[in-house]
Amino acid sequence: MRTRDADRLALFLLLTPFVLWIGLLIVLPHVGVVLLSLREKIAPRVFEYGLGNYVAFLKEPIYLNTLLRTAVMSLLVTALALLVAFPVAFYIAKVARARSRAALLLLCLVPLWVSDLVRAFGWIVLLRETGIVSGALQALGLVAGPVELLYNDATVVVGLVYTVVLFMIVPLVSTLDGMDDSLIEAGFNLGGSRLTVLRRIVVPYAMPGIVSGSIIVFMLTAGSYLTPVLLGGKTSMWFTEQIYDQFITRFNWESGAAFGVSLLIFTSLVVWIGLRLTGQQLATTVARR
Amino acid sequence: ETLRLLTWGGYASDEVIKAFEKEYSDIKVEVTLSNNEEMIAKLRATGGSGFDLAQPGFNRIKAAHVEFDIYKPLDLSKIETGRFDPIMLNRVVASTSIDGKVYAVPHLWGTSGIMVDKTKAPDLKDWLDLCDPKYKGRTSMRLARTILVGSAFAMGEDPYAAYGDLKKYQEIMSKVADRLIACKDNVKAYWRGGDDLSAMMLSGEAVASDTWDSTTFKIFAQNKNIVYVPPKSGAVGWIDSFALPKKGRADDAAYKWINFVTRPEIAALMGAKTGAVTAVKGGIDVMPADKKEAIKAAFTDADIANIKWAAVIQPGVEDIEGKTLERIKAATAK
Amino acid sequence: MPSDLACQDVSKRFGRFLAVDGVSFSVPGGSFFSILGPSGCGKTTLMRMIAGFEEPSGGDILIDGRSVVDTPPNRRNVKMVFQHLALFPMMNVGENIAYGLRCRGMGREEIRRRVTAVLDRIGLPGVAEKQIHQLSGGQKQRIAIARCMVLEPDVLLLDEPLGALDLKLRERMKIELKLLQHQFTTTFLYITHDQSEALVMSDRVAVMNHGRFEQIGTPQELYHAPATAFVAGFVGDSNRWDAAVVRTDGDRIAFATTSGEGMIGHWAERSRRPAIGDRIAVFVRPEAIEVRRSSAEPVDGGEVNRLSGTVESILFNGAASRLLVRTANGQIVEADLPQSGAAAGIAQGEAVEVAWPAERARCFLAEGRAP
Amino acid sequence: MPSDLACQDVSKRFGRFLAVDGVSFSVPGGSFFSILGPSGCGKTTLMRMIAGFEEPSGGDILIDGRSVVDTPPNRRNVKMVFQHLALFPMMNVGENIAYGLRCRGMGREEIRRRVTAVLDRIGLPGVAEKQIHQLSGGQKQRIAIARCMVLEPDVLLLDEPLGALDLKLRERMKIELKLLQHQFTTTFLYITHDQSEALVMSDRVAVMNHGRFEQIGTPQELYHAPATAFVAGFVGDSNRWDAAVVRTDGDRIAFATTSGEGMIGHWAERSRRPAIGDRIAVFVRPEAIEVRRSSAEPVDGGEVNRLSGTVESILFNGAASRLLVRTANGQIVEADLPQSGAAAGIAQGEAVEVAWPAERARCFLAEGRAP
Amino acid sequence: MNAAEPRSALLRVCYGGYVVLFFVYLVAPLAAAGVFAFHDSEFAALPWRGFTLDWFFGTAEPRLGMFHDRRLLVGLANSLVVGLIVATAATAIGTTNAFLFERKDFPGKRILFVLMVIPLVIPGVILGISILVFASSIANALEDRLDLELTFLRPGLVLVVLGQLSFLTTITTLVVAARLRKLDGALEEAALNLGAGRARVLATVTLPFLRPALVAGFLVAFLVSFENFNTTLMLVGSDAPLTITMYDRMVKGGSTPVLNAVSLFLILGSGLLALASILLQREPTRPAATTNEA
Ligand SMILES: Nc1ncnc2c1ncn2[C@@H]1O[C@H](COP(=O)(O)OP(=O)(O)OP(=O)(O)O)[C@@H](O)[C@H]1O
Ligand SMILES: Nc1ncnc2c1ncn2[C@@H]1O[C@H](COP(=O)(O)OP(=O)(O)OP(=O)(O)O)[C@@H](O)[C@H]1O
Ligand SMILES: [Mg+2]
Ligand SMILES: [Mg+2]
Repeated sequence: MRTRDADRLALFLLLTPFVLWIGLLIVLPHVGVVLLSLREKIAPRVFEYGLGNYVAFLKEPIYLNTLLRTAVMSLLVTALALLVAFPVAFYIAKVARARSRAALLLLCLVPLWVSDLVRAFGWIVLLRETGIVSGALQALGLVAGPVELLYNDATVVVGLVYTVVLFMIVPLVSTLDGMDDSLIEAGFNLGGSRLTVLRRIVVPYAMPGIVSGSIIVFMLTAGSYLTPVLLGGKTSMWFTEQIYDQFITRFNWESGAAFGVSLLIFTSLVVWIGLRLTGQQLATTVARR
Repeated sequence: ETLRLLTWGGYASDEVIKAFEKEYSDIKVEVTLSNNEEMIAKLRATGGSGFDLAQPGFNRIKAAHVEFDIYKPLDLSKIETGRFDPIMLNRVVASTSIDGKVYAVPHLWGTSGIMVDKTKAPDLKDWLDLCDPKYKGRTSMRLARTILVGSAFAMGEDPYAAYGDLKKYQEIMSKVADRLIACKDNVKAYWRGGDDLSAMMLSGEAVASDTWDSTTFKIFAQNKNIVYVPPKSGAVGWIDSFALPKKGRADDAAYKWINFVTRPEIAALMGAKTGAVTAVKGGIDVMPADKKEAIKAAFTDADIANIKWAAVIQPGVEDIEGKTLERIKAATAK
Repeated sequence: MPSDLACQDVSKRFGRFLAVDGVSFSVPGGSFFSILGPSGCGKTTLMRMIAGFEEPSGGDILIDGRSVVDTPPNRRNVKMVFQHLALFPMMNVGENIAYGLRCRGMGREEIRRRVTAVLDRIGLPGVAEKQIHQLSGGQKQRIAIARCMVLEPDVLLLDEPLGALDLKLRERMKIELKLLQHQFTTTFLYITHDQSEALVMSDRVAVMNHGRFEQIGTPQELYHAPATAFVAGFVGDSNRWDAAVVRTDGDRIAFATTSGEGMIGHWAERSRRPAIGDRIAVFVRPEAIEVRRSSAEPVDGGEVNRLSGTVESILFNGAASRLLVRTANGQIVEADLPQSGAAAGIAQGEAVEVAWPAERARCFLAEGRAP
Repeated sequence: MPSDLACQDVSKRFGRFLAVDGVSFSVPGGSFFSILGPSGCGKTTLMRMIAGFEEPSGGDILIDGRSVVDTPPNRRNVKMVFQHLALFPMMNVGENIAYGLRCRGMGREEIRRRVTAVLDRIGLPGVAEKQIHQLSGGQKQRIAIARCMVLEPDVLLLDEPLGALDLKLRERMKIELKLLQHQFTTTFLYITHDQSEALVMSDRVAVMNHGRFEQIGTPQELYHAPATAFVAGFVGDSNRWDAAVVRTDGDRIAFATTSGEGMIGHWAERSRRPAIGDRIAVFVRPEAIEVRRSSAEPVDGGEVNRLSGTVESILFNGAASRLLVRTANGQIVEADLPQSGAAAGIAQGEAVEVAWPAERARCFLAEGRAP
Repeated sequence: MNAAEPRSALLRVCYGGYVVLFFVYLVAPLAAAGVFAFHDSEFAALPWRGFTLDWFFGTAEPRLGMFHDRRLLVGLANSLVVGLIVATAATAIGTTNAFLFERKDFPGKRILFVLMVIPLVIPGVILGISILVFASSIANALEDRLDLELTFLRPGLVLVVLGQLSFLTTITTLVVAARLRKLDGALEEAALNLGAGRARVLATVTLPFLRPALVAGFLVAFLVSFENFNTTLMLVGSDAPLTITMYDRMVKGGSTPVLNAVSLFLILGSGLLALASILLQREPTRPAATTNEA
């Protein structure tokens, strides 16, 4: 039939850019990275295939610890971001008047307007020992001398939460937006207290948004570089830093690739466990916007 | 024609570029800022293309080239070698010759040592004085090979001599690592860029740090109390050189640039800008007065004699150093 | 013992807009009270004040004589069935019904017992485990009511609960709701814009317009003795003609419609009197109009209004069929289609005579706009 | 000259599900044909095949005798008014109406002229510059029709176009649509699940169920002589009782309802005959049932079914009020409330007698489920 | 009043206060970075030494203002070029993807959909290195076998564009698909029914309907491309976009408040862009009365 052929042609035409994109920019490069990670350097310009890079990775506690540390901190950041974002998202979606909603949401996107670099830069200006916050605290007489607020894990967490919080707010707002106000009203009407309504109605309803926000935030955090590097203290190693180091200061692409693959596998595992625990699916949660 | 320079911050100031472009109006200069490690990383990634002239430290050229095949030999006949300080030139040529071909000529040299705010830390004299508990939380370092090498010298070892013997080198580095880990509490933060450091020093957040002499000279202009101290166990000397990336497209322009910046008047301009000394004859003498003064104030002749000139890095050394640095970074302070 | 509900001069202002304007009424315990009005007249706002979701700008709300305006919504024993039901999609049927009981801290076993009992009561035993989306519209409806009734509320509020259902189901649920109310003997306050729902189910109905109550009465009173033009037009079908007063004689007035027919009608407004020349609106119900073939011999039916015309169109709808008659002056008169007797079988285009008594033509001052 | 439309044995299969099952009908040019059926019975699917959005799995569709199944939808001169109107929100009213003319490549000036003309025709002159969202529901409705009519289609398809309107407006639009059709004299094919719409507007109606046509006829035929149990239940209100055949005597059959009442009815199914013991469904319209006070002296009205009971409930709805009578056996009988005569004023709880003639109790084999 | 809002005044104030505090948190570092753009000193640190516009308009070292700093301007130009190309390409592919997943049925659709979503959750570094490695290995292979030197496969703006495209396409796809899902199929059918051909339907109905999503997708892609660091760092060659230029300046050269000036410039620029997008996308406001009928 004519329409069948036309349909098939249309499908083909639509499939082509998709396949080119996903194939050339995602799938093949990742296959390439995996292959590269399996190359072991024996001598300058001499390689052979094997698991040596992974063995080296697993044998070196520094790398493993860094990976774990990155994961734990990322989870912490994710949890904090959720905690910080939820009331704000709820406010935007449910409490704010319809008119101010768009403006507030736009304001939430403020950090997106500038690069990581500028954000980190801003935090440095604010938090350094001779920075604004320290100065303000001294001026207020709250502290006797200058305080160093930079270069520790707490700062890294604050900076990371800052960087990612909007990726939590946006999905939360969009799920909460879809929630009929009358569900909340019904919750009260049937005798529920504020807490009951929150726990039994609002949070379960927002679950897809919570999960999708958490996934994106976790992945972004685990993959972030500048914030932990620039704000981090003496001991704060971030796993992406290791990857960059392998590639950029050690020019050891093979082990860098192995690190990258390990990071991907590990974080995917965390996400998979998260999806399992909450009974959600990647395609449906993340794509639901 | 475009000359794509891969170089250090400050090595190709706008002033110099303007002067160059004025003279060679058909050449446009494009600068990518980098450092030793990234230069190699970039050239490795591009397979030696993408840049026409690179300026890595002379000691890191050979190993990188052997491993990644990223440079092409220089045609010394196109360079006015007569202008160079022969000692510097020989040092570089000797260290970067492979199979009789020369891969680099020197450009700027300087030393790494310690920057000290002399009003706040008058008695800080050697690398490991940075670990003096008196200055707890008030010193800084850059986690890079300089501090490793410097500390090794300060601990009485000779790391350069161990380059040929990786096992020995590993031992030295382990010791250094232990020492620096123990010192971690003393350090306020490890600096990464000149910016970090100058902000910390100028604001008084830190009183001392390891650094390049040139950086100190720049800061000296802002605060005369901040001076460069060549460490007792020897400053670490470095020479940044010129090398041609393997697939550079503008070799002629590159040679022109090399010959341009080694002219005395340009060398003076460079020196003023960077605080590093040009590897031309009488490099120090062409420096502007204040820089010359700073250098003279910093170095006695004995200090100059005591400079530990970087040795050529052998394959494998960087791995050991990298791991050591990671160990230090990851360790929790005691 | 069912509770009574009373509103005293309740108002609600949104900015400069007065959504509810001094409404007073009281509902005796156990009765079925409806508020009927067009979209946007303030019905939902009034109900939300009773439930506690809005604070009145003025007036008082009393349950069993005690003011509840300071009681937060989750403490008022006034339960509400929402317009779109608001069943919790993340809970199954049983959990939905148990929600309120859990909020009261009741024991598991007791909750289970009561949920089962109420499901039996609404005729849906055994659906406790089903998910909400597995229910049909009518079943959801009943679950929403059960979810409230299991809490034994003083008053049950229902906000157009049948609005989302389809036609046939709505007809059935109308009757079912009324029977449910008999069963639970709770006070029902019902909101609707569908006059047939209000008339069929309620003991008393308030007709609301622009935030005000136009009339409160039994369905019969509203239908047979509307107090205002708005009520006359909104409750039940009517012919509505604009006219001018020609002569008055007590409650009996003569008038001329805009298309020029002269008729006699009955003054229906208590509070005002007509003057000659006043513009009025006249309402005549189609069932009040008798249709005869013009050829038939004239009968003296006691009526005073008698017009001849031709059948413009027949709107067949079974027992509720109508005729559109166009008079010589072009006036359209809608009358019930005679289904038996001499006038049965009238066809389109036929010449007919329409007639009705003066008492059935209710006249009001014409300020209320057409509904 | 309006065109006729015919479907011959048209079917549509979605996977294994047969949405439309061998439907045949023909609509004479210029007439108003409705398809009436419950939700999901396949009405929209059938219409989409006629418009060309779905390909029939079998059968043929003819316009003026020529098959159109191979004509792509944008070449068929069959225009459609969509269920939710599908007016283009990014264009104003004038652009919406001009869209089809532009597609035909008509000149600017000519388009402007025609748009103005059609807007006049539908009684909305001067709205061409308005945005769609500035229109009221009824206006949108008319614009959607104008957008099609300006193209002078062979056939106009309307898919439940009144579904989204509110009650009072729907009543008005019903009449208006019918008058519009008279004006344009185009063939209308109208889909609805609201029997009153179909009855009031159509020349002929097809009743559809589960993908099949159960009956095609004039509104009167469907109402007064339903051919199947489904039609009897779906068209107009009815009492529906399940019963078993006790005795047959030609078309007259005696049966007993499930609650035990013995009655006499009329066999209404042409294609099948009942046997004793067969389960049947009996339909009696409320208006066929006469209600008398039990105390009143018996009248011989010619009816054969006569039950006594008490008034369970009065469903007051003005002229369309109903009584629910519960017989001694517990059978519920719904009858029109007598508004005049001896039985007027019957109250809840009163003892009454209900009676109706055998011919008005239509009996069918009980396989069709209750609508 | 709103049921979601706390009833008690105290709680309401606390809640409102929290939200305000949150927005202060969001704005603080940007404001801090912005303020020092006017600092009359060569260091962006306290103590405050006075106000100057040198960091924008200064013409000579050491106070070279951003509008005279050639490298920053080149970086800005590179960023703009990359941003425009990436945003255009991502929006185009995102649109075809949206049609593919919303309108077509084909075997393996679910898997491909998951594949489509995945780039969103791959760390940027890994995207960067994977493309770097892939492009290098092709380039090396071509060079070894065919002696063909394809410079665009070496780090440089082309790879930067490809790297950013890899994950931005997912974002634009999701944005456009969400809008496409909202498009009532009846609108397109109505257009067909009124006699329009497929292409005309696309041009007059579908694309106009998608326009807000296309604009949004384009802007988001542009902004994210502009600020991207992680992926770009791995792929950058000799001509760096602005973020990389700034990073190099910060870490390798000495930074001056000129970086603050650039930051402020970016904040204002993207702020205006975001605002413009909101204004562009605002649907005609509907009178309350007519919305109910839809
Ligand atoms: N929160 C509010 N702010 C401002 N105006 C409001 C608010 N809530 C309702 N209104 C206005 O008050 C009027 C009455 O609204 P309400 O919802 O009570 O009407 P309704 O009678 O329930 O109508 P419907 O039958 O359409 O549900 C409307 O004009 C509405 O626009
Ligand atoms: N594209 C399709 N694929 C599968 N099944 C379909 C499709 N379209 C319709 N159906 C099914 O065909 C049946 C008839 O659908 P149709 O839309 O024609 O019903 P309808 O009579 O118009 O109902 P309504 O009154 O609710 O609009 C329904 O059961 C529906 O689920
Ligand atoms: Mg309402
Ligand atoms: Mg349909």
